[in-house]
Amino acid sequence: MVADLIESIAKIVFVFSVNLGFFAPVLGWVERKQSAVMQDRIGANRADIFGFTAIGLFHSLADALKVLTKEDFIPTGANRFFHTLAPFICLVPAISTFVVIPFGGRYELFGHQVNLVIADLDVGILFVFALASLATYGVVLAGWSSRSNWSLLGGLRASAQMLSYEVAMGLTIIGVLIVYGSLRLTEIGALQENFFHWGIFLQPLGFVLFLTCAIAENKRVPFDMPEAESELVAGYFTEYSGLKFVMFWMAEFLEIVTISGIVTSLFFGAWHLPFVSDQELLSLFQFAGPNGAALLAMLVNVATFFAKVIFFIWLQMTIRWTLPRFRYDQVMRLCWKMLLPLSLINILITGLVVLVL
Amino acid sequence: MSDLMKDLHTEHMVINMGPSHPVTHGTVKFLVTLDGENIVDMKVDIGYLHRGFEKMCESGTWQQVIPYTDRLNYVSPLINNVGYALAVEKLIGIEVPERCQYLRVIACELSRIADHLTNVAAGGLELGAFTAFLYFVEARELVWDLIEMLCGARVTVNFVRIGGLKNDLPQGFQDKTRAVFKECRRLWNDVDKLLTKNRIFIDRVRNVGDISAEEAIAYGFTGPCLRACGIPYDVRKAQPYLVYDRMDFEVPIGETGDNFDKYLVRMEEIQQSMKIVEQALSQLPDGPINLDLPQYRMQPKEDIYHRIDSLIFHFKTVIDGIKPPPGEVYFAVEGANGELGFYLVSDGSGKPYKCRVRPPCFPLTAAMPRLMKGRLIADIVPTFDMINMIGGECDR
Amino acid sequence: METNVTIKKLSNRFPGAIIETHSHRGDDTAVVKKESILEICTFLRDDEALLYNFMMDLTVVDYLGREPRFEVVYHLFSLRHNRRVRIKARVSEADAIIDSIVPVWVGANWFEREAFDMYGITFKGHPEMRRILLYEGFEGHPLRKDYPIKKRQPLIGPIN
Amino acid sequence: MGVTFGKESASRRIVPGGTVSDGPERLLDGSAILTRLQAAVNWGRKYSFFLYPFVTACCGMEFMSVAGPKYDLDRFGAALPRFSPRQADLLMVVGTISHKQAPILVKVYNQMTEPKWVFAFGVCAVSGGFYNNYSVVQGIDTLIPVDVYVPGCPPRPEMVLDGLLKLQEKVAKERWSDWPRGAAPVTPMLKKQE
Repeated sequence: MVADLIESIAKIVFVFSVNLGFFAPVLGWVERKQSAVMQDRIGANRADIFGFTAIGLFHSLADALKVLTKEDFIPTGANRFFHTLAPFICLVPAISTFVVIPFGGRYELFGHQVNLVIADLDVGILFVFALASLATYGVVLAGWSSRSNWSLLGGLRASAQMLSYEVAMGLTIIGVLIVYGSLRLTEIGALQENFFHWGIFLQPLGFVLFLTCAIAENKRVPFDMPEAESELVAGYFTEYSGLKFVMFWMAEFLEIVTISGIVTSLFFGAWHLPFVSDQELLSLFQFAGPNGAALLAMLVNVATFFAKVIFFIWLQMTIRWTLPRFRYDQVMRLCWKMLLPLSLINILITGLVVLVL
Repeated sequence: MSDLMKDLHTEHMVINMGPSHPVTHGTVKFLVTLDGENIVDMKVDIGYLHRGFEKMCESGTWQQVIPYTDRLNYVSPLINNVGYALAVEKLIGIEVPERCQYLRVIACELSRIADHLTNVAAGGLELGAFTAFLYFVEARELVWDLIEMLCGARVTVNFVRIGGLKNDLPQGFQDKTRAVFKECRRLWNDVDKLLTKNRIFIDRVRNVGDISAEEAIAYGFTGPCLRACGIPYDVRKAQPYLVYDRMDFEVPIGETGDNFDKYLVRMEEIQQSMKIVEQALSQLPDGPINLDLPQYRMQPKEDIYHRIDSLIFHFKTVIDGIKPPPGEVYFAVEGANGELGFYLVSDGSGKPYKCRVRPPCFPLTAAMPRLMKGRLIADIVPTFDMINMIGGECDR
Repeated sequence: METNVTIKKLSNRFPGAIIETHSHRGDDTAVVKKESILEICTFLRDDEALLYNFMMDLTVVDYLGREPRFEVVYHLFSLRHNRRVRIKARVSEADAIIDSIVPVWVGANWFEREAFDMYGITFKGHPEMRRILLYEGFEGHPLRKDYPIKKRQPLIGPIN
Repeated sequence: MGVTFGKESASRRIVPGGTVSDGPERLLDGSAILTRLQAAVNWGRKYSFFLYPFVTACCGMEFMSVAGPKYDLDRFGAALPRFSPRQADLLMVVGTISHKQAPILVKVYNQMTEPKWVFAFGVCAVSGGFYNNYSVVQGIDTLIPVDVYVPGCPPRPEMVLDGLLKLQEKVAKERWSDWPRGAAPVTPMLKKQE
C-alpha cells in the first residue's frame, strides 16, 4: 500500500517536473533557437547570470520574471470571472493529459510491480480526447469574455476549427484501435514491442492524418487561424496580458509535448527500442542482478520514450517555421473534404484487412 | 436555409483594421463591415503619414527637394531621385552626359530590386512564411550594401543631383555587383522553391484580388499590378528615358491580375532588373558624370576653392537656388509600383512654385474596396501586400 | 507634327471651350472652360483617334493673386497611342466648384478628394466629397499659398 | 533640497544623488531582500522586451533590417513582436507621427500594461526631423514619455542596437517606485469626428 503510494507520488512528481519544469521553459528557448538557426540568425544569447549565458537558456527565466511582474489587465466591460477563468481552462487539460500517457512499461522492482503511467485508464485514449475538447472552452471563453471584436473573431474561428478537427482526429484513431484492439494506452504501447508492429507501419495513413489533425487542434502555424497575427492581431488572447497571456502560451507548448507523447505511444513504438524486445533488454543488463536489470531497462525505456517525444517536438517546430498560414475557409475545407474522407477510407481499409487476415 | 437565415437574428460587425495593425504597416485604416468572415463593405482611410511634402518643397530651393523625394517611396528612393532630377532637367531643357545616364539606370534598377525583394518578403511574412521573409531581407541587405557603396547611405540616399550625380562609381563596384547578384540569385531560387510551388501559398494568393484589365485601367493602375492584368505597359519601354532603349530586357505580364500574378511579375522583374544592371555595367562609357553648366550643377570642389567665378556660381546656386525658366512639365518614370510622375511648375524663381508627385500606389490603394468586397477577411492580407502601398508615397 | 493631334481635334470639336493651348517642352496642354470639363473628358476618353483611357494625375495649382485663382490640372494618357495630354481648367476662389470626372474615370475619386482636402475645390457630383489626407476638424486648406506652413492644428496634447 | 521635475512627477521629490526622499520607498529603502528582488526583476525585464512595433514610415525599412538576420535584435531578447499592446513592454515608435496619427499613438501607449518603455526610433519620432510643418508632430515626447531617443534618418542598425543597450542599462537601475507611469498626460484639442 505504502509502496503504491510512493510509486504514484514519484510518477506524478516526475511527469509534472519534466513537463512544467523542463519542457515548458525549454520549449520557449528551443522555439527561439530553432527559428534562429533556420533563419541564419544567432538568436537570444545575452541574458547572463554571473557571466554565464548558457546559450540563451536564461532568456526563458528572464521572460518568466518579467511576466510575473507585469500588470494584470482586464478590459472594462469584460466578464471578469470568465476572463480570469479562461487561461486556466486552457492550461489544466494541457497539463493533465499526460496523466494517461505511458512513458515506460511494467517492471518488477524489489517484488513490486511498477507501471510507468500515472493513471492506467482502460479508456485512456478517450480521456485524452475528452480533455482536448475541454481546452476548446478555454479558447472560446477567452474570445468571448474579452469584449473585443478581434478576440471574438478569434474565439469563433477557434471553436469551429477545433471542433471540426476533433471529429477528424477521432476518426483517424479508430484504425489504430482496430489494429491493437484496445483503448488502453499502456496496452497499445506494449503491443508495439516488435519493430514491425509499430503504428507507423500498420497505420501509415492514420499517422499522417493524426499528426495533421493534432497540429491543427493545437492551433499552430499553418493552422493558427484563431490567433493569426496578421489578420486578428493576436486573436482570442488579444486582451490578455502578463501571466494569463503566458498561460495560453504554456498551454500551447505543453500541448506540443502531449501531442508528441500520444504520437509516440500510438505510432512510434511507445517506450520500445527498435529491434530490441523487452526480454533482450533485460538480459542485456543481467550483470546488475534482477532488480538492477529492471531499473536499467526502465531507464533506457524512459529515455527512449522522451527521445522520441523530443524528435516530434523538433518536427513540429520545423513545420511551424517553414509553412505559410492557411486561410480560414481552406482550413475547414481541408478538414471536412480531405482529412475526414481519408480517415473514413483508412477505417474501411483497416477493417477489411483485419477481417481478411 | 434562407428561411433559417431570416429567422436568425444577425447583424453585421464593423471592425477597425488599423491604423496600427500588423497588416496595415501602420499607415492606413480599413473600416471593414463583416458578415461572419465575409467582407460586406470596406472603407479605406489614408493620410496617417501625411507629412506635407508639397508644402515643404515649395519652401525650399529646387535642389533641396531631393532629400524629400527620398522619403516618398522609401523602399526605392533612387527612382524618386532620378524621376525628380529628370523632370527638372526637362523643365530646364538639358540632358546629362551619357555616363551619368548609365549610372542612373544602374541606380534605378538596384532600387527596383530592393523594392520588389521587400515587397515579396513582406508578403511572405504576413502570410506566416517567416523564413522566406528573412531570406529576402538578407538579399535586400546585400543590395543595400551595393547602394551604400554607391552613395554612402542605406535607405535615404540623396544621390542624384540636378544635372549630374553626387559621385562616380566607387572602386571595385563591378566585382562586388557580380558577387552580390550571384548570392541574390541563390536566395531568389530558395524563395522560389519555398513559395512559388507551395500549395498553401498558392491557395492563399491565387484568384484573390483579381481585376480585369479594363477596370484596372479605369482605376489608374500602373506598374506590376497593371502588368499582372496582362497589359504590357512599362514607362521604360513605352517612353524610354535615360538609356533604357539600349537595354535588352523583357516586361513580364500576367493573365488574371490576381495576387499570384502580381507576385510572379515582381519575382520576374527582379531577374530582369539584375540583367539590366549587368548590361549597363558592361556598356558603361567613360566620360564626365556632371554637366558643365555652373548655373545649374555645382562645380567640383577644387574649382570652388580656387576660382572666383566658380565660387560665385556656387554661392548663387546654394543661396538662391537654380532658376529654371518659367513653365510647367510632367515627367514620368517607371517607379517600383508603377508610373511615378512629377508635375513641376516654375515661376522663374529659385523655389519650385508647385511640385506635385503622381504617386503610383495612391490609385492602387483606392481600389482596395473594389478588390475586397465579398471576400474573406483573411484575403486583405495578401491583397494589401501585393498592392504594396507605401505610406510615404501614398500620403506624401 | 502628330504630337498635337489631340489639341487639333479638341479645337475642332469644342471651338468655344478651348481658352488657350501650348506645347511647352513637348507637353501638349489645353486650357478649357470649367463648365465643359466633363464633356471634354468623355470625348477624350471615347474618341477612336484619342482613347485617353488613363487618368494619370489630377492636381490643383494655386496662382495666388491671379484671377481665376486656381487651375485644376488633369494629366491623361492613352495606352493605344502612347500619348499624353494635359488639360487645365481655371476655377475662381469665389466659385470653387467644378464637375467631378468620376463618371468618366472611376480612379479620379481619391485624386479629387485630395484636391478638395488640399485646396478646397469642390467637385460637383463626387460620391464622397470629404477630407482624405487630413482629418475632420482641420480648418483651412494647407496647400493654398496663403496657408502658413507652420500653422498646426493638433488633435491631442498640451504642447504642439 | 529636493528638485521637482515636470508635472507628471510633481508628487515625487527627487534629491540629487538619486534617492527618493518621501513616499513608501523610504520605508523600504535599505531593505536588502527587496533590493535583491528588484535587481532580479530588473534583470528579467531588461532581457525580455516584447516589442510593439508602431511602424509608420521610412524607418520601418531599417527596423526590418534590425530584426533581420544580419543585425538580429533577438540576441538581446527583444525579438518577439506582440501586436497587441496589452502584451508588449516596449513601444517602438518607428517613423514620423503626424497629427492625424497622434491620438492613435497615445491610445496605444495608454493601452499598454505596466511596466512599459518607449523607444523613439529615428529623428522624426525624436523631434519631427526636417518636416517642420502643419502636419507633423514635433517629437513624440510632446505626447508620451520617452525612454530612449535614437536619432538618424533613418538610424543605422548599429545605433538602434546601441539604443537598446542603453535602455537595458536604464532598466537595470529602475526602482519599484518608478512604476506605474499611468496614462499619457495629454488632452484632446480638436474634436475629432468618426
